[in-house]
Amino acid sequence: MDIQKLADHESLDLHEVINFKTLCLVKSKLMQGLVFDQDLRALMQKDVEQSMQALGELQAIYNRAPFEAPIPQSRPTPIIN
Amino acid sequence: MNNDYLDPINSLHVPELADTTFAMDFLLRAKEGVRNTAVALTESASPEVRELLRNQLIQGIAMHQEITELMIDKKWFHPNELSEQYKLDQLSANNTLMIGKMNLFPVDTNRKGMFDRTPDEH
Amino acid sequence: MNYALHEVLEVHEMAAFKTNCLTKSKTMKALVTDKQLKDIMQQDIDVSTRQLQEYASILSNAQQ
Amino acid sequence: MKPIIEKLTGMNALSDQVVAMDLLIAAKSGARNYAMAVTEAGTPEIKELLTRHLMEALDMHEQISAYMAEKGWYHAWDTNEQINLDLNNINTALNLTTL
Repeated sequence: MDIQKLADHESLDLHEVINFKTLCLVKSKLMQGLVFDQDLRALMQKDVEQSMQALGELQAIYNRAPFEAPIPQSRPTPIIN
Repeated sequence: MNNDYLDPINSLHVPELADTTFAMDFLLRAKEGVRNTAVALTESASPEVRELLRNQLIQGIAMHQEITELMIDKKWFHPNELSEQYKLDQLSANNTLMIGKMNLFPVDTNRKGMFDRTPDEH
Repeated sequence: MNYALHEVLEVHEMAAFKTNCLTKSKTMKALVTDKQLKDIMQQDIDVSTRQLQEYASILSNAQQ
Repeated sequence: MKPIIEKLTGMNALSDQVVAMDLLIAAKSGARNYAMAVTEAGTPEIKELLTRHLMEALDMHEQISAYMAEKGWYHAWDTNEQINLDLNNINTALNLTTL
């Protein structure tokens, strides 16, 4: 047993959490351009900063998933032409 | 209000409407985040993963609290006065239904042509 | 009462769940042989007892 | 006392393993229920209480899963081994005589 690797089930849950966090981060970032209230905007910015930190930490630990693989430069299947 | 998205009468109260919607979205995301993290915690076995998720769970709960307080403060959310909340719910549902009926993007939204080559290729 | 309705309902929900857990832990502890497991269960009983007392005080506050 | 109860109730399958599993599932669903409840609470007092209880449920879950892993009743890192164990448990449960 390789102690560095994560268990299957926790890796799958990390997958869920990472995708959710990514969506949250992008929403909090982009919605700042749409909100009017500056207090709300400030709180969203705080969320962006916290989420970036959290996402970085999650990525670092996700590296140890049993199905870890080399990361390509961009999405493998282009949608244009 | 009418269904013409270019009619200036429709821009009345838009800031309040927009902010309540975005704040509600933010609140729901924070809520779901806490729940997701807790579920992931009960599935994790590695101490490092548990440690990380537990910290993020605590942070998530704190963020949820802050959003709740902000929304109560701004009168966008009334957890203690259910009939106030009821009015808001119905109003925002009505307004959103109206937006749903608008023809917001009448022209073709395919912008792929803007991305198909680098500037040097011209 | 100064609590919102939905939180009182949540507390009620958790209290019901915890009552169930405590009852089960208390009865099942008698059937367990392993010392270590007995200890963990006793700990669960202690913590659950305290938690239930806390719920009871909130719920009685919430009663009008 | 245990053998007597087992004889009386026919529950000699109610081993420590089953009890521990029950405790694990209770801790797990407890933690999930708490997470739901925390995000419904608005009053700081109730929220703090529920957050504390959530952390306690997570501690209990951690403790009981470590205990079960130590006993070999829970194989977090070896899915195949865990499946074998599950199949065994399923058979034990299926072969239980009902009272």
